[in-house]
Amino acid sequence: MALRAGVLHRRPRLRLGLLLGPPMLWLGVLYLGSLAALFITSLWSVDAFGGNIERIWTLDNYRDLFTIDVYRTITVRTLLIAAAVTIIDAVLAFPVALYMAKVASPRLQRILVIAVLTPLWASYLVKAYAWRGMFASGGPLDAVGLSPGYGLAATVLTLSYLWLPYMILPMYAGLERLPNSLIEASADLGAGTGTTMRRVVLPVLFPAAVAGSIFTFSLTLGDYIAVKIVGGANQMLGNVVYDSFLTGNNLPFAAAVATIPVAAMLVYLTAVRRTGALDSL
Amino acid sequence: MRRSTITRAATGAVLALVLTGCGTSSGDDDGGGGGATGSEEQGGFTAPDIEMAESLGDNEGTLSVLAWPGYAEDGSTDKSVDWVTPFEEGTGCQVEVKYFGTSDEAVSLMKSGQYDVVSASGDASLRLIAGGDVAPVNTDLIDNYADVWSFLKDRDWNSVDGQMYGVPHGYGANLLMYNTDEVDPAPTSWSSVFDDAGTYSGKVTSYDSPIYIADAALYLMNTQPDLGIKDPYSLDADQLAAAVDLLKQQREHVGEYWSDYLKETQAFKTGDSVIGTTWQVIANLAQSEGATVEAFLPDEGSTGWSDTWMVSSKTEAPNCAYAWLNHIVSPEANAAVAEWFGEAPANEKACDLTSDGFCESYHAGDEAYAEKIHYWTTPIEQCLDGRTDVTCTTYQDWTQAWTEIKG
Amino acid sequence: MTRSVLLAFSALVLLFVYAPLALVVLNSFNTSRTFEWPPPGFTTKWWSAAVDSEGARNAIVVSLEVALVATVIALVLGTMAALALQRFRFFGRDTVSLLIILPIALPGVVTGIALANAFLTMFGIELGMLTLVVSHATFCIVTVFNNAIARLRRLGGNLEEASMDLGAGTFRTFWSVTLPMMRSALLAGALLSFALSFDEIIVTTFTAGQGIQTLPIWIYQNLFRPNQAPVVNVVAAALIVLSIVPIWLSQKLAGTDESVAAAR
Amino acid sequence: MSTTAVELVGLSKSFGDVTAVDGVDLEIRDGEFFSMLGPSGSGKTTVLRMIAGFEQPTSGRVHLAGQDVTGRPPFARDVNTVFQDYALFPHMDVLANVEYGLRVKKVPRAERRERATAALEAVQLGDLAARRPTQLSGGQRQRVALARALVNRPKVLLLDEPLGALDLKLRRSMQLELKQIQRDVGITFVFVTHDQEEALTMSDRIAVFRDGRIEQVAAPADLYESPASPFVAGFVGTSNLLEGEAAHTVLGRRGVFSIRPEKIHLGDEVGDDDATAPGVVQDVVYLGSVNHYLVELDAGPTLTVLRQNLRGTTHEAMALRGQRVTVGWAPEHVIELDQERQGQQHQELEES
Repeated sequence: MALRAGVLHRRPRLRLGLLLGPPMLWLGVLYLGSLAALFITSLWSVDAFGGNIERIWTLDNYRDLFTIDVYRTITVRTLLIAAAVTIIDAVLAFPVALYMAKVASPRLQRILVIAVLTPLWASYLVKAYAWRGMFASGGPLDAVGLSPGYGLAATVLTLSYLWLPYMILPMYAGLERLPNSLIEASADLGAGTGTTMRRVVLPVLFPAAVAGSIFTFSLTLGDYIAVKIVGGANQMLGNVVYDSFLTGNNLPFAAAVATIPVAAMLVYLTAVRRTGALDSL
Repeated sequence: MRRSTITRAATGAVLALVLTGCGTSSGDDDGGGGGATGSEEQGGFTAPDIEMAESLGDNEGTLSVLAWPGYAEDGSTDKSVDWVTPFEEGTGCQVEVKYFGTSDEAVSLMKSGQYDVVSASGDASLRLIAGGDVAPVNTDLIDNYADVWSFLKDRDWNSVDGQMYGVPHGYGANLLMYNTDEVDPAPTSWSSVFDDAGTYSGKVTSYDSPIYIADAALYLMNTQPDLGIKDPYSLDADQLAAAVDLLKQQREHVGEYWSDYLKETQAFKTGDSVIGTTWQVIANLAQSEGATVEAFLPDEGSTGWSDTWMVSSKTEAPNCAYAWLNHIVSPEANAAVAEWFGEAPANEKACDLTSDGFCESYHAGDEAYAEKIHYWTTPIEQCLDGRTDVTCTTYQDWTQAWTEIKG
Repeated sequence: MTRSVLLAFSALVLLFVYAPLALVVLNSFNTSRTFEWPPPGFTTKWWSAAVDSEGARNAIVVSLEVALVATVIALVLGTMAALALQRFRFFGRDTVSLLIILPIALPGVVTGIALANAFLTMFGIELGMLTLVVSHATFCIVTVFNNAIARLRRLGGNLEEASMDLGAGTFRTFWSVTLPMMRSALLAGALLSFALSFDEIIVTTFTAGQGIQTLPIWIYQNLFRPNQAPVVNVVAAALIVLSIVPIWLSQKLAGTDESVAAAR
Repeated sequence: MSTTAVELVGLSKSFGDVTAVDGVDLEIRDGEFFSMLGPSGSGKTTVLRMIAGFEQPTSGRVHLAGQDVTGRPPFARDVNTVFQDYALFPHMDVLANVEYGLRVKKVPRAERRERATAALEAVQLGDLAARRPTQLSGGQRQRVALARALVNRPKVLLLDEPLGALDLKLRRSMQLELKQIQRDVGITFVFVTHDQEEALTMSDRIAVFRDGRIEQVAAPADLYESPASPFVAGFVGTSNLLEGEAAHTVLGRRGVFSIRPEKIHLGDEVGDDDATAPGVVQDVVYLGSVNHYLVELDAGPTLTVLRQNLRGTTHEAMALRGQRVTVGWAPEHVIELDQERQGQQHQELEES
C-alpha cells in the first residue's frame, strides 16, 4: 500500500490520469461521443417508410432548417423566451438572495434556504399544471383580473417560476461569500446604498447571476412540456426536436434542430467563461 | 392507458417514452415494402406462409405480452383495474407485460421474437403480417370470437384474403365537441372548426399531433372533391399542401392544441375552449364534471382507431397466447379494458357488463357509426389509396408540416 | 428602509413561489377531478386513493433507486474530477471543466436524444434501468463536482500535506482527512443531484425505455388520466412536505461546516 | 555530534518559467536549531517543502541523515512539519490530532494515548485534549501543531513561519519556549522565517535567502557583525551603507561599507579615537527605550543612529531635529562588504 502510494506520489501524472480517467471516459467518450454521433446523424436522412436511417450524407436537414421560415420563427421565439425568463429570474432572485445572505439572521437564513429548495422537490409537471390552473379562465389569477391567459406570457411566467430556485441559489452563494466588510468599507468611503450596490455588490453578483442564467437559459431552451401546458397554440424548439424525434421518427432532422440550442449554449458558455461564472455554478 | 390512445397511430404526441428502433443503425429493414402496400387495396399482397394452430393443448405456464400501456392492467395502477390476475389464475399462464410507445417500436420488438402476443394498431398490423412476425389466428379456437361485432372482422387491417390474423379488441372515433352554452347554433359539420373557425376565434382546439392533418384531409375530401383525396392517409404533395393551408387558416383561431384529457377537459370546463376535436371518453368526463358540452360524429365521418391482438409466429407458448386472446375479448376483460381505456369494446356481450349507458355513449356495435370512421394509419410513400402514378407524403413530411402549421 | 423594502420584495417572491404549491395542496382535497376553481367541495378520497396506489408506490421506489444509484456514480466521478482539477494544473484543464458542466448546460432534450441514440446504435443496449441510471449520472456529476471543488478550494492542500507529513499514505490521507473534510460538501452535492434525478423527466423520457416508470413518468401518465390527476396532486403535495426532511438535514450539516473555514 | 541531519545538494525548483530555488547547497547539523531567513519569495519555504517532500526538486538531491530521500513521498521521510496555519484537522479533537501520526504508524492504542498525552503536557495543553481546534486560541493551536509533530519523534522538525499569526507578546514568549523545547528534545529544528529578530533570537545558525539562493550561512553574531553582502547587512539589522564617492570622502577608502546604528556615536558621545563626519539631523523617531536619529551626512548618505534613552528627556532628544551634529565611530566597527556581490539586482521571485 505504502509502496503503491509512493509510486503514485512520485508520479503526479499517473495520479492525475487515475483521477481524471474515469470521469473523462464517462463524459468525454460516452457523452461527447453521443453528441458527436447525434451531429453525424443530423447529416443523414430517414427512408420514406419505416423511419429507418439512411446513411447518405446530406445537408438537407440543415437546408430545411435555414430555408423554412417557421424554424427561424421558432428559434427566435425560443431565444426570446429564454432571455425573458433569465432576466425575470435574475430580477426576482436578486433581492431574495441579498436578503437571505446579508440581512436575515442565521436562523432565518437557514429557513429561507429550505423555503427556496423545497419547491424543487415538487414535481415539475404538477407545478406546471398548477400554473395552468392559475391562468385558467375563472381561475385564481383571472378572478383578480391578472391572468394573461394561455400563451407566451404564461409560458414565460411558468418557466420563470420553475427555474427561479436555480437562480436564487448561486446568487445567494455568491453574496454569502461577499464579506460584509466590503459593503461596510464602501459605505465607510461615503458610497450610498445605490453606489454600493453598483460598485461592490453587482460585480460579485454578476458571475453568480451568469451561473444561474446557464440553468435558466438552458432549461428553457430544452423545454417542451410547459409550453404545451400553458403556452396556448405556441411551440418552442424543444417541441420541434421532440416531435421530429418521437412523433415523426425522424432522428436526423431532430438532431439538426438540436444543434440550434447546442450552438446557442456553446456561444453563451464561451461568452461567459471569462467572467468566472463557470466556477460558481 | 388512456393516454396511449394519444400515442396510437405512431403519433406519440404526448409521451411515447421510447425511441423506436430507428437510430444510427438501420439494421432491420423490416417490412418496408410488404406492409406498405397493405391497406385499402391488397392487390399483390401475399402473406408469408405461416402455420396456423389447429388445436390447443396444455398451457405452457408463461406468457409474454407486448401491449399499449393500459391494455394489460394488473392492478398496479389502480387496485380495481385488473384483468391480468384473473387470467393468470384461470389459465396458470404467468404474464409478463412489456409496454411500447409507438407502433414502430411494437414492430421492431416483435421482430425479436421474445413476445407471444401483441396489441397492434392499424398501422402496425399489416407490417407484422407481411413481415411474417405474426401467425394467422384460428378463430375457431377462440370461443369468445363469435361475440365480436361482425363489422370488425375480416377487415383489411386485420386479415388477408379472409384469413384473420388476430382478434379485434376495441375502437373509437375522434369526435367534434362543443360547448352548448357558447356555440349556437349547434354545429353539424367539421366546417365549424375549419372554414367557420373564425366564429369562435381563439377558443377552437385541435388535437396536437401530425396525424390531425388527416382530419383536415377528410374535411377536404368532402368539401373539395377536385383535390381527388380518396383516403385521408394517402396524400400527395399537392393534397398535403391543401390540408396544410386549411390547418394554417385554422391555426389563426386555435386557442390551444390539446393532447391529454386533463388539458382538454379543463379548457372546456373553464370556457378557454368551446369547440374542437375530442374523444368520447373526454366528452363523458367533461359532462360528468359539469361542463355543458356535447360531442358527436359529424356526417362527413371522422378519423379514429381500431386495435387487434395478434400472436407471434415464433411463440413458444401458443396455448397461453390463444388463452390470452380468448381472455382479452371475453365480455369481462373486454368490458374492463373498454371502460378503463375509454373506447368501444369489440365484444358484443361486453356491453352487458359495462356501466349503464357506456356502450351507448361510445356507439359500440353501431355499424353505421363505425363505417364512418377512417382508422388511423401511418402515411407512407406508397399511396394507400391504390394510386401508383404519384408518391405520397410520409409521416415525416406530416411531422414537419405540423411544425409549420403551428408556427 | 432598504431592509424593509428587501423584506417586502422577498416576501412577495416567496408568495409567488408558494401560491401554486398551495394550489396543488388545495387541489388534492378538491372534489373536482379537473381542479375546478373555486373548488366545489372538500374530499380526502384522493389521499386514500394515493395511499392505495401501487403504481405511485412502485414509481417512487423506482425513482429512489435511480436517483440513489445515479447519485453514487456522480459522487465517485464528481469527486475524482474535482480532485483532479483542483490539485493539478494541466493542459486542457479548462476544457475538462467545461465538459463537466456541459450535460447540465445543454438542454435536456438534446442530452436525451443524444444518449438514447448512442445507447441504441453505438452501444446496442436496450433502453432500461441501466441506460436511465447512466443518463442521470451524466448530468448529476456536475452538482457533486461543483460542491466538491468549492470545498477543496477553500481547504487548500495543507491538511493533506500535514497528514502525509505525519506518515499517512495517499489513500490513508484521502480516507482520514480529505474525505471527512469534504463530507458535508459532498452531502450537499449528493442531495442536489438526488433531487435533480428524482424530478427529471425530459432525459428520462428518452432514455428510460417503456418498462421503467419513474415518479415523474408516472405523474406524466397519470396527469392525463382524469381519475388520477387529483391523486398525482396528493403525491406531489406529500413530496413537498417530505422533501423538507432531507433539505433540513443538509442545511444542518452545512451549518456545522463553517468550522472548516474557522479552523484555518 | 557532528553528523549531518539534512544535506541539500544543488537543489533547484522551477514552477513553470519561474525559478523559485536556484542551486542551493546546504548542510544542517544534527541537533541544531537552524533558521532559513529571507524576504517572501526568496525560496526558503520552497526549500523547506522539498525537505518535507511536498515538492519534488527540479534538480538536485535531498539527504536526510545521510540517506538520499529525494524521490520519497512525505510519509516516507522521518521529518515532521509545523505549518504556518497549523493545518490542524478540524474534524478531530486535539488528542486525535496529536495521535494521528502514531495511529498511522500503527502504534498500539495505550502507548499512543500515553505519548500523545505526554506531548500535550509538554506544550502545557494537557487539559484541552478533548477540545476541537476551532475552540482554541491561536497560541494554543500553535502548541497543538507542535505537539502533533513532536510526538512522532522525528529526526528533523520543520517549522514554516509558525509564529507568524501570533501577536507580538505571544510570539516573543513562544520564541523562547520553542528554543527551550528544542534543547530539551534535542531534535534538529529547521525554522523558516522572514523575521530577522526571530531568527537571531533562536537560531544556532542562519541561512539568508535571496532570490532562490543562499546569500550567507552563519551564526547569528557572525551574520550581524560580518554580513557577507549589502543584502545581508540590510536584511539583518539596519545597514547604514557607505559606498562610492561618499565612502571615499567619509572613510578615505573606496568600496562598500556598513556601520551598525548602535555603533555610531552622536554629538557629545563621540570619542577621541573615533572617525567622525558632520551632518544634519533630519528626523528623530521615538521608540520608547531607544531613539533613532536620521542624520544626513554632508557627504551625501543618510545614516541611522541608535541611542538609548538613558539620560535626558524626550523633549531634549526631539530638540535635536534640524541641528547640525557630528557623528563618530570606532574604526573597527566599519564592516567592509563583499565587493563582488555588490550591485547585483536580482528580480524578486514569486514564491508559490
